[in-house]
Amino acid sequence: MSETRRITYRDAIREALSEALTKDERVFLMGEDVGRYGGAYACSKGLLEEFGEERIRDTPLSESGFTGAGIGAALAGMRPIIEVMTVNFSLLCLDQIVNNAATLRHMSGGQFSVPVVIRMATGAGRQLAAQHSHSLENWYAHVPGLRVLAPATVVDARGMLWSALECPDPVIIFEHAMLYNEEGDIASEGPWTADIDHAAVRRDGDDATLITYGGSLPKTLAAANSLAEDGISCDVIDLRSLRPLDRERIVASVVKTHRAVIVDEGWKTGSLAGEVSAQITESAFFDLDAPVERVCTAEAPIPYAQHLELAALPSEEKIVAAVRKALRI
Amino acid sequence: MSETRRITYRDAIREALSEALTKDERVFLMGEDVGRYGGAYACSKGLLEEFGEERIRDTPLSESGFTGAGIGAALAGMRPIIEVMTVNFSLLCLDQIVNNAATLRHMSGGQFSVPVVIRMATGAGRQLAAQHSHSLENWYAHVPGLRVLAPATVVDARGMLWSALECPDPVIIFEHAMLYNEEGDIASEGPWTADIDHAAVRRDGDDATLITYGGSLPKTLAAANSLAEDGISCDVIDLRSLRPLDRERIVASVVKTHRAVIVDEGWKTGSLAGEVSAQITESAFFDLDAPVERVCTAEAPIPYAQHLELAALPSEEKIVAAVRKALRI
Amino acid sequence: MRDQYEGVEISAEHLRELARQMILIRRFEEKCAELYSTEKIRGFLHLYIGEEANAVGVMQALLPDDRVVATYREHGHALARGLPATEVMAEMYGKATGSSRGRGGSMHICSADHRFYGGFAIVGGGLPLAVGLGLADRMRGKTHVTCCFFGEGAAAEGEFHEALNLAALWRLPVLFICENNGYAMGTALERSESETDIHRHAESYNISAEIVDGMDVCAVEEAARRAVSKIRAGEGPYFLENKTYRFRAHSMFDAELYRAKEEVEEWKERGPLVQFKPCIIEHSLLAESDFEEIESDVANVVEEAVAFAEAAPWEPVEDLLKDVVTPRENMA
Amino acid sequence: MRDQYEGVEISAEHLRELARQMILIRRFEEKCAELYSTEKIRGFLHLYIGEEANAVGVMQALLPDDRVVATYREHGHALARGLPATEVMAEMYGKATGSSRGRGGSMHICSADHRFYGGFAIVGGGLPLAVGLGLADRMRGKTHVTCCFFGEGAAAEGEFHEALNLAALWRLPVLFICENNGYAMGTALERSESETDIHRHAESYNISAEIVDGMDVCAVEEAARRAVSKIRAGEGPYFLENKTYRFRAHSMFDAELYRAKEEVEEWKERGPLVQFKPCIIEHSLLAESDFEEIESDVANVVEEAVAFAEAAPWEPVEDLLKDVVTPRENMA
Ligand SMILES: Cc1ncc(C[n+]2csc(CCOP(=O)(O)OP(=O)(O)O)c2C)c(N)n1
Ligand SMILES: Cc1ncc(C[n+]2csc(CCOP(=O)(O)OP(=O)(O)O)c2C)c(N)n1
Ligand SMILES: [Mg+2]
Ligand SMILES: [Mg+2]
Repeated sequence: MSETRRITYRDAIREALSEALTKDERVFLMGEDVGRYGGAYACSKGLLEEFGEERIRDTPLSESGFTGAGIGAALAGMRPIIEVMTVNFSLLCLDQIVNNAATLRHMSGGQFSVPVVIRMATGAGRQLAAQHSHSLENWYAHVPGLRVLAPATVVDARGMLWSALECPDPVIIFEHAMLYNEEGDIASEGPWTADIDHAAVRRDGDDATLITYGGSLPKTLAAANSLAEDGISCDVIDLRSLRPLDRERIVASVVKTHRAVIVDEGWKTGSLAGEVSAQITESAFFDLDAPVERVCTAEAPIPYAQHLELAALPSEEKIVAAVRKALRI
Repeated sequence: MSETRRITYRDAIREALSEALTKDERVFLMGEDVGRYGGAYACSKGLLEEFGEERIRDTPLSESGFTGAGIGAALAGMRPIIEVMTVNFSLLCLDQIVNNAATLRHMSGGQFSVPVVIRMATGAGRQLAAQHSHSLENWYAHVPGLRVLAPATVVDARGMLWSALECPDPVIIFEHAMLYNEEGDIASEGPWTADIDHAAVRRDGDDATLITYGGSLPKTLAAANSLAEDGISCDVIDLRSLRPLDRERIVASVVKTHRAVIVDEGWKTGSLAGEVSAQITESAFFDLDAPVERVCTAEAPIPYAQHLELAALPSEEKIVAAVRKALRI
Repeated sequence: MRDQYEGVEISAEHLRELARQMILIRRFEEKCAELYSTEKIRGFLHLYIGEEANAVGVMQALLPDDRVVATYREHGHALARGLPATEVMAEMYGKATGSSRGRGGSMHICSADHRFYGGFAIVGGGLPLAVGLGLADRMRGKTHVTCCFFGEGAAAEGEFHEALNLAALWRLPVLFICENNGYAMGTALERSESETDIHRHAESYNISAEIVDGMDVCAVEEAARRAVSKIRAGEGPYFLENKTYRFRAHSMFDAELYRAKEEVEEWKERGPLVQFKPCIIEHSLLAESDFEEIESDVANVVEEAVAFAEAAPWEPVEDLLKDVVTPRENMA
Repeated sequence: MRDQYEGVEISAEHLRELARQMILIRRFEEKCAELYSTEKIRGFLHLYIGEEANAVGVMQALLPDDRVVATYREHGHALARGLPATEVMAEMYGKATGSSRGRGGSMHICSADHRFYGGFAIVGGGLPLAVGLGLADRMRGKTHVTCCFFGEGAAAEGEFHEALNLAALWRLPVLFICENNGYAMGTALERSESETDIHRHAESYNISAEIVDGMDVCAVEEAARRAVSKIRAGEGPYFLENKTYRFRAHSMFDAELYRAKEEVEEWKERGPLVQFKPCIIEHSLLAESDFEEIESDVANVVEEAVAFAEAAPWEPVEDLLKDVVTPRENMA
């Protein structure tokens, strides 16, 4: 057995950034407050001192400007990592991401490629209210030309960045803000890359399939644990890649368990959970013993007050209830 | 029987704009080239002469600026109609729509309301290539706080605008660019309002339910016609309101026909079709005799060349094939 | 502090009121910081401490029907605009009697009664909206002024540019107030703007603009009165760049690695009360005892606010979906 | 036309080349308009006719490794940059041998070989990207220049503001060329900008800026050479505001209700060839016969381009999903 060490999700990202900057001189990190401030979520603390201000590049508040600049720099052969502080602010740079980054390869007949990695924090749970709590993963997962990743574990946080940088296409990485303090074990020695093409089975079971990603994985695993105590065993699938989706692995599990519950922090209507449900119906309809259930966020702007925010979001209890419903028990 | 007259979808919108401007002095139209140019799709031709430049307000190219200004004006008691030339450019004003218009009522504890109507052309089909052919309806349908409408007929184009203006909340109206030249009969005399709360059954049948909206309705009806010639009769449901969805009417039809095909010009992954499929599974699973099928756009930026664009989009043939697949014939 | 301010009433009563408001904001926020550490207040908390003269000075120039748009750093603006400290504090607690029913928290305080449209937490996002408020007033022939506060960091955002152009093009009654405290989170102005004189941008849209000492409440009031009277006279938008400084961290998560302690100390010596108090005492307009009285009044107000917030009810969970959109009677 | 141009080679050979390029663009586009009416070309078609001096003049100053970013009105830029007329025409037809394999059409002509990053059809959307190209070059110590064309309508967009600030702040090697043709679709500049001298905005970011007569190809070349040499010397971005005019409608759907026929006629009298031809004939640099020769060469080039496009194959439908993203070998 190889040795491991315990670090936080935040540290995993910082290490991954540092490694990428060391390994490939084309890599640089650009975004608001990534340098002197150390990153809004402290993911880049210390990197300015190590790599200098050319490569740890603080930007003005101008999401479209610096994201577009990252796309342009990628087009010219660099490997920029853009940090959009949170998905909430990414509404200001969607034009660059969707109309430029995602189209250029196809639209140019394959002449150009845009090897940019765009990281952003996502999700609710910290009482930041309606303008700072979005989960818009499905917006991005909808767009051909992008790859969309959601590291849910410390190991994936450590490995996905480099794997993303190896992609010649634009990759969006969603880091759930509630995960930064999570701890996990990673191999003491590299290489730390992650499989970004396949979903991962985080727990094995026979009675139902739980499908989730990102910040909802801990809740989902907790629900699976609590169900296990009652003798209900669940497969827990962590999607990891939100675009493309690993339909095969999802379907294989549902074919085994005959029941599926999807946990997704997006608002229910129009969510990624809806897409996964549709794919299950398309590919495993005759294997299903019960309707696919979804545990998503209530259809309201996220309120500040803690009890209301919690009521709006997926929770262990709601997941347990949905599994019980799927099992008709 | 009341008298009718035949007009185009474009004229229906122009009449509706003119009527609204006449009936309510708080109404004004604002957007790029709505005045002197007469609207990119000529929907406001002649209105400048009739209502003057204060109320038919040409704006600079600044989607976030003038959409935000419309939201502010609504907040202060006006009833602005914002024309964002096409959904493609709305990527530049999503911050205003999602973070401001959609949140303000809830976030203020009900103190404020934002009675703004935002119209935009949507869809492909005119060989405008990757940056001018988006169908992002599901992005908007995902957002609590918005109402989202998609008039698919001349009657709805004539009636929905006023109904939208009567809403105290932000309403997005998607006008499919391929519909502007469509003709239809409307009542010679008003009132021309439209039911914006319910889906419409555009054709009755027993063998399968076809669900669609906006620019895909004509193709879907054509497919239903062609299937009818082979003795296959379909319910055709026009969603009309994309948020909220009329789950009841969808489910009632599927309970009757036991088979459903959704036609949606959005890219398949993460589409509104996925959401509708998920809702059908949730509410009518045990009534389904076959997996729900989706006919959507291929997962690529829309290419310019006509044969490729057509290959990417839903078509009568693809719809017919999907229905046959659902019927296993 | 200067000796003369055009258009500013240099009466004991008025100066007392200015002092009271600034001290209220200061003590209210100090209390908030304390409550944050005991987790009564959560989420993001951005303190205005050091910048009080700006909100207080500007609000003097406004009438009740004027409109205010602010940022996430808006406790000061809300209090200076006259929102009851009780409701603001209840909002910080997330209580149902808070100014936004507890749904907004520190970043989204608002009050329709005070035409206070709230704190906007997307940097730059309030500007287009303020332009729209002004547009509505202009279209209806009203003489209200919309007053839009934002930080110098917002000046790099595209929405700043679009909003200023619209306001200037249509000559709208909007007062733009850039609270230039030198930093956007940890980014110093000179690291984010190729032109650090923000008002020069305003001028490039042909908007009248001036620099104001944002640490001098009377100077702010004077500039705001001048600006508001021009706007009300129909001369179009006006732009104030108030040079100021925040004494505290950006938010409660900020380790302040990006600026020197000495710089903070230097600015503190120019603090809005540090200047103000000795000057008006020296001019015998107010006495030390007046300040003691104010402090004790303010302490009561803050204490009451906390008591009110503590005792206030939570919004029932069942109301989570209330007011997302308006219910429609004719729905199936 | 002036008599002297600093840095512009006034040789018969060079002037002939300028004339040839402008005439090629003109005839090529006239052909396109014709082909549009027979539906060989579809989608949007935005003609550059009248503005030829801008693309032709600027491209003279660029080296092969420099980079070009253009808008949807980019046939002229593509041809002036040296893309073969055959491939550009095939692109207009949507054929597989088109410059973007037929996927881009008129609005998205591009060529990696020519470092021509294409037409960008979202107004303003090319600017941040151009900044990024420049950033990459600067970070790697290259002396390439990125040349970014856009219309005056783009100057109202937020992306314009953000891009100019970044370029200035980081002193990037970007040449911004505002092709100010007075209209954005049907909206006259004075109806969309509070400051109609666009270069004044550029100056407000401390970017060196100048106004250029965009109807005089030598004046454009002169300004572009001056700008490019400063940029290459590391002096940061440069901004040219070229005053020009489009003689045709905005696109093929435009009824041109928004401008007077007389205005169009007046500008036509200042057309880039109208000025150029008599002047250089008068100076005996070229003769009428040279122009006849150019016309006949150009006619051949256009004819060949059409023949090439007509004969070209379509991309197979099976390739629709090719190059959306790169295939990954290790996928299941
Ligand atoms: C569009 C956007 N980007 C980033 C943020 C994160 N953020 C919050 S406040 C802030 C700094 C703003 O600085 P400034 O405008 O100067 O206001 P100040 O905080 O100094 O009052 C940043 C980057 C945000 N809220 N919105
Ligand atoms: C963001 C955006 N908004 C609107 C449009 C529609 N549109 C296309 S060209 C154009 C006018 C642009 O004018 P200008 O920048 O002056 O360039 P010109 O066409 O005059 O060359 C408009 C409004 C667009 N393509 N992108
Ligand atoms: Mg600041
Ligand atoms: Mg123009």
